[in-house]
Amino acid sequence: MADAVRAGARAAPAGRWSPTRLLQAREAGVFFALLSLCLFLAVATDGFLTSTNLLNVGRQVSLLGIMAVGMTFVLISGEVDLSVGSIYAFSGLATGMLIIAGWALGPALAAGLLTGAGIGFLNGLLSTYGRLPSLIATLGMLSMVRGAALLLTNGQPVTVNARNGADADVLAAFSFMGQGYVFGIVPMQLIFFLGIAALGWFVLSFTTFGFRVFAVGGSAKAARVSGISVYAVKIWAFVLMGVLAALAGILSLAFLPSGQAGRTGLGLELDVIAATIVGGASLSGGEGTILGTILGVLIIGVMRNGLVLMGVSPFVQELMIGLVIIIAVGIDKWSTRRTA
Amino acid sequence: MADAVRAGARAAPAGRWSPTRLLQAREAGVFFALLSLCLFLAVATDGFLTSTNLLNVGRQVSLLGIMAVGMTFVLISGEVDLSVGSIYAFSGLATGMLIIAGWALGPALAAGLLTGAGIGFLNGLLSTYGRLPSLIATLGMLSMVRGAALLLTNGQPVTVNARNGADADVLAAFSFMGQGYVFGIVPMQLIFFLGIAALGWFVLSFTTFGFRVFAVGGSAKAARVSGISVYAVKIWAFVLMGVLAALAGILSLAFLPSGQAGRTGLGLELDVIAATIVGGASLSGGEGTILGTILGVLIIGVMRNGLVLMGVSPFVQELMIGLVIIIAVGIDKWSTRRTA
Amino acid sequence: QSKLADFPLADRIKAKVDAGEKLTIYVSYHDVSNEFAPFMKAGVERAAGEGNVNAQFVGPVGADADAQISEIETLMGQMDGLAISSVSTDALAPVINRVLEAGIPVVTFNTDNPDSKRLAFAGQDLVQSGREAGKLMADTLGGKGKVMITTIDAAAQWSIDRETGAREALKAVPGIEVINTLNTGTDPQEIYAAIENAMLANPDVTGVLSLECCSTPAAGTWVERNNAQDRVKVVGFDLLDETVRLVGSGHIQATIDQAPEQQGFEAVNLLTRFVTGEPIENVDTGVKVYTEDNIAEIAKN
Amino acid sequence: MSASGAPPIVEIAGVTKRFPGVLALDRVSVDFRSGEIHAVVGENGAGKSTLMNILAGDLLPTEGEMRVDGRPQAFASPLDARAAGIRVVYQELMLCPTLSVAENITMADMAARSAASLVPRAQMRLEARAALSRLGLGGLDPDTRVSRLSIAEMQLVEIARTVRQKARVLVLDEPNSALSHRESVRLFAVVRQLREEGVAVIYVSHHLREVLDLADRITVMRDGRTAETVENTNLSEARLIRAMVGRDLGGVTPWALQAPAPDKSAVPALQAENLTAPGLDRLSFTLHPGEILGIGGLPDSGKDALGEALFGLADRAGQVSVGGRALPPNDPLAAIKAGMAFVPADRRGAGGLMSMGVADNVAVASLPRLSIAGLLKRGAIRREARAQVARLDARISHLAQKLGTLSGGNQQKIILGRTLATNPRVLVLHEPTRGIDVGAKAEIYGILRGIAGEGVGVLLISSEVPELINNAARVLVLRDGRISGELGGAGITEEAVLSRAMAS
Ligand SMILES: Nc1ncnc2c1ncn2[C@@H]1O[C@H](COP(=O)(O)OP(=O)(O)OP(=O)(O)O)[C@@H](O)[C@H]1O
Ligand SMILES: Nc1ncnc2c1ncn2[C@@H]1O[C@H](COP(=O)(O)OP(=O)(O)OP(=O)(O)O)[C@@H](O)[C@H]1O
Ligand SMILES: [Mg+2]
Ligand SMILES: [Mg+2]
Repeated sequence: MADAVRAGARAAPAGRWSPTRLLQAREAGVFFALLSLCLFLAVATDGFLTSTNLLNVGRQVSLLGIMAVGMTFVLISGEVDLSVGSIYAFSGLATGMLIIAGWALGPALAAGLLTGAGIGFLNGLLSTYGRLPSLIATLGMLSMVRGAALLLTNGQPVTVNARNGADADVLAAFSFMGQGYVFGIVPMQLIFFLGIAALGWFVLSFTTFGFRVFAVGGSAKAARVSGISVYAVKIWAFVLMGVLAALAGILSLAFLPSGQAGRTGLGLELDVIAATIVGGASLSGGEGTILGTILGVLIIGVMRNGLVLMGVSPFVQELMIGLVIIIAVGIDKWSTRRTA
Repeated sequence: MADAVRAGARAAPAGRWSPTRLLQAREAGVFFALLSLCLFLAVATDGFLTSTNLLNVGRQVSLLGIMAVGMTFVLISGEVDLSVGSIYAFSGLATGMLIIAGWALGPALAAGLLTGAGIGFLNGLLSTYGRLPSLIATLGMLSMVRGAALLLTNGQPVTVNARNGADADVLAAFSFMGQGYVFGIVPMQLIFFLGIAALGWFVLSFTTFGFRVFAVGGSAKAARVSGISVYAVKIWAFVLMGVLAALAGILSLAFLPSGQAGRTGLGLELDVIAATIVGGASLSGGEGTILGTILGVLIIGVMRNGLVLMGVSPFVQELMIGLVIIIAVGIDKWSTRRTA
Repeated sequence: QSKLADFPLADRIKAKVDAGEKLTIYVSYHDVSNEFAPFMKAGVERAAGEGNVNAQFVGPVGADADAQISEIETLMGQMDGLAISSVSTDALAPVINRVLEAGIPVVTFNTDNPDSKRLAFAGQDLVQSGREAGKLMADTLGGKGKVMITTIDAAAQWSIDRETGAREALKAVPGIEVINTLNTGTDPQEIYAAIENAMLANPDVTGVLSLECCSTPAAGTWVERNNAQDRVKVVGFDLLDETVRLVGSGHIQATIDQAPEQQGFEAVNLLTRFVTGEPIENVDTGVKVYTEDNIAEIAKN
Repeated sequence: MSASGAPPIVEIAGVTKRFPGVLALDRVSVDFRSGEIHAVVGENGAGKSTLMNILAGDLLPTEGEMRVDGRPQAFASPLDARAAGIRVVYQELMLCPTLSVAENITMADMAARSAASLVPRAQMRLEARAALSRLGLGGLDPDTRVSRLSIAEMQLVEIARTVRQKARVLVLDEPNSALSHRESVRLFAVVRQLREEGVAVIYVSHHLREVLDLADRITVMRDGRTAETVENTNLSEARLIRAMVGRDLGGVTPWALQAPAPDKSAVPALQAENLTAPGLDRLSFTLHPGEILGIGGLPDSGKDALGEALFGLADRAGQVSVGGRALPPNDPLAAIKAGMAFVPADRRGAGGLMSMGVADNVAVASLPRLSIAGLLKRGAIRREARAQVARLDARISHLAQKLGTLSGGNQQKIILGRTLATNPRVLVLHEPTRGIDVGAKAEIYGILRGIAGEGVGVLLISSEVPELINNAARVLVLRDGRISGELGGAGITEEAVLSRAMAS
């Protein structure tokens, strides 16, 4: 009985809420999961705690992370975007083709990001003024954009190298974006990820736009009667998502330096959504933080890396990945008392 | 008061519980979309309106349809199941291996369906008492079950034929389930689909369980106050989904007597969810009908078939599929006036 | 031809070799979840036994370039040798070169990566095997007919290579027309449905040339179920159970084996020989053709 | 100070609103003037909220026109209405549950700022505090997540949010349906002050006594029409009721003075021993068969936690037994099986199945009785629904009408019908007549007395003291989660209840 009372009391502080707070109950769980995972790997393997390996992990999660930041905005606004894998492919390949066609880096990048923004805008229009469930709208776009990418490249792999006609300097700069290292050790991709995460965190936590995203996702009706133009906010979230998906796709091509419309970013959408939701965002909107998303992304990256280091058979890896996702979110849920 | 009673009386016919009504506004739109699609193909191609082709389409959509019926229950109950593609693979292959191992048909089928039920039950537990968002729970299961299937088969294709040790009579019966024709023309798979759709329609519209599924999805809290065990209902919906996914997987193996854990049913979940939502079910629960789902399944099947018949290039097909999904749902949305 | 003498072998590996310690060789296959992985793996283990090394069979579940790269990056520290079959030539070449620069010997198998500086390749010349398939198709059709090429993954490197070869060979035969390549997707149902629809759409197709394991039996099954053996000929790849049966029953005219077990074996074998100082060069695992006449050799045991 | 001379800000001219199967408004004409408090009263379903929603730009009229400052205007969206200076406190709260109190209160400002600007959190809190303390809610932490507030707190936040905005026309649609007397009094002070500032206040309410001492003019709506608009000078409650309902309602004699003495020897219908839950502290009481036991107290007294704890929706410790059978905690199903039925206070959340039809909502709690072998008895369900609809005089267009499209009061009636349909032996009611019109109230009270007469134990949890006085044979007053007083018979008076409710 005293237990129940205390429960009530304990609920109060949790009630205080602000998106800027660094660690919320929600994230604490995920953070704990990540921590225990790392500790375990630190002892279980010798390769894990090396700076090289950690920076590798950093690089390997960067593209997923960049997209997850965008997905955080979309999910908080109460929508979902399944087309990110296709945008990733289309924009990346488009940019690559432009560079091969001899364009300068600036214009090529701009064009690539614009395609992402455009597709995102379309996603937004369909999910707001078009009054389609964003799941359907973006599912449709998923296959439309994939088809467009296949048509654009005629199904052929796109490889950005001098042999295919890319200008040497442009190529150098482009490759640096994807393969370069700062101070010789920190991968450029990671820099991009951290930069965008920081930016996303700032926008979401401190700007009026960020506030509106939360408001719109929490209750579109309430936001509407307060004079927030719900549709505009959601459309912007989709555009942001589109641009970030495009950026990730471009970086991927800059890293590889080759992609193929039939394969690049296939099924990526589920990874991105998983990472974001593991990080505490909710499909029903109004919930989520960038920090949580970063943690979610790291959990997935660290786990993949760890399983490989431990020499777990690929099939068992597949099994473990699912298990860890469930446990990661579970820890958070099960550590907090049920509030019916 | 007399007024109210008259209202009730006047309402009596309309008062019949809506989901049983044959065509609702929601479905009318989808039905119209399907109709126009068929009419278009009837004139645009000569192959389409042949009984062989139509029965082909019927067969090709059957497995998708069987799973979509299950997904309708899950979505109406307010949850979602991403693990269906993996269940489809696991249960199908498991059954195949048992038959190869010389089991009789009955036990093998029972065992296969049980694995589906078991996985569904786990999905249900995690999404209710486990308090995980079903999206995460079933996403985790998606990769766990896929991994389990790979381990079970050790990545080898499973081929059900006499040479691998299947008993001749068992094999004959098993093959008939997947390849047989009734009256020499109607594919068994189609029979299964229609049978299950009819059953699903009956359960959803006329039984207390169906009623509870709608109630739970409409508002879990209100359902609880009304003495419905929300968790029990949701768990049952997942179990049903699991069994139907298993059945589809088994029929698939019976149809082409060989499957492979690495590719069977890969990515199927999105098709199933798409078909169901095109049919009018909503991710937020409380909405959906079997008839709508059937229409959704047919739209997707007819379109795939039609695009090939028209000799559209595979890339353009990809593009068209997305377009048609959007338009199919759009027609319905845009035809109804917005109610602020 | 590559020799250890010309290769800057990493000190830690050299030390191991001198100390006569067991080397750890990683074999990265482009999709460990496809039907050949088990055969390759078997070959790898056989070679590991004979060569007295630890061989780890790794790779992505589902062909995924990023995953394959990440895995290699992660394992670089602990690999004494790498045998790799690339998801995508262009995407993997840079990593392969990085591994080589780290003083770790790298060979390719099954799917070559000519753009990289790999030491040698063990497997089938895919373009060549494509040509063979093309020729077989042309012969079975008696030099004239309408051919549809099918593949479960038009995007895959091996598929692109084989298609190149096949089209080349078929173009050489004036009487033969090749229509759109059919990309069937990878799920067995999808594959069959795609072929079923395509055959309805193109009733005048007389030859189906499948580029891989899995649309081959599907095509054969379609022929069998539609009693089309007289008007449609099928040529394909590999020796899955159903393929073997359908060749036997005359619904598939010819299939090309690529000896996956041997490819796996050679992959490791090349590396073990290389570190012991033996010069190595490409090993062609050959193109063995099976028809109704010799399919019996594949005895089920 | 009546402002009947002032020019109208908003004129409604012959406005009609049709919903599928319903004529919600029928050629309504009325005008609202600067500096007046204009009350709108009428039975449930008379069309009040629909009219307000049209003013707010949420609904478009089917016919007729609306004039603002004499100029015809059609509001396509709430944004237009805002632009015209119209602000609304909705009957169904319009708060964002995932945001904090401060963020909800200042949301409109956030809509006005540039998207790139920074959120002034400190200032937000200050303004929120100011707005809250104006309604005597200074104690509420502005960082509290709204989803954790009580219904009353939510309603106050909603009011605070709207009232602080510079409005020319302020619409209050049943703003105090969940408020305690004290809170309401503060609200009225604020409303009067706004009138002095020249705001046109439109006040929708079922509390006629309030209306009479607050309003300058009163518009009575009936079946979607404006029955009349009158100056509020020497009007009587009875006079208003006649205009609303079309007949007189005899005054009710307090139940306590006529209730038969309950049979205390019989097995208690409901018994609580040391019931402890968030907000409740070792509560013990007994409800006898056939007794109507009232529970009173201030919002934070714990009375609002009682219902959910008894019914098993909230964690609890201690004993709860129905008909002598102990109930397991956290198990509403067991409570229902034991014969307990519960009407929660929060209509939208835990109340009804908004997306399902009226008949389904009436039947949902009685499925076992309305089915055989798992098959629904549709005929029986319709009959049951029609019976409850008639018994409670709910205004619906047909039995399949979605609950969400009923008027607030009618939704409440259907939820009541759902619980009555279960033929309970214990009925736990939390604010059962919230938003219900006078006529229907009288009938519902009649029904409660009726089933009490049949031996059902009724637990009436209410913040409306008159409701307790009129209907309870015995009243327990709560304070700080404990029983601070028990009243019976003639001892149940406004003063007695309040004095025991207030901290001493
Ligand atoms: N059988 C049960 N036993 C215990 N608690 C239950 C049961 N069924 C539902 N609940 C509780 O009732 C509440 C509503 O259930 P649930 O969370 O499934 O509804 P929901 O609509 O999914 O809510 P949300 O949409 O916020 O996820 C939850 O807090 C849940 O914990
Ligand atoms: N969206 C809708 N669809 C169909 N009918 C509706 C809809 N909204 C309201 N109605 C009907 O319009 C009528 C008037 O409803 P309204 O909410 O204006 O009543 P009200 O006067 O506010 O009643 P209350 O005092 O209970 O709030 C009711 O019969 C209601 O059922
Ligand atoms: Mg839930
Ligand atoms: Mg109202």
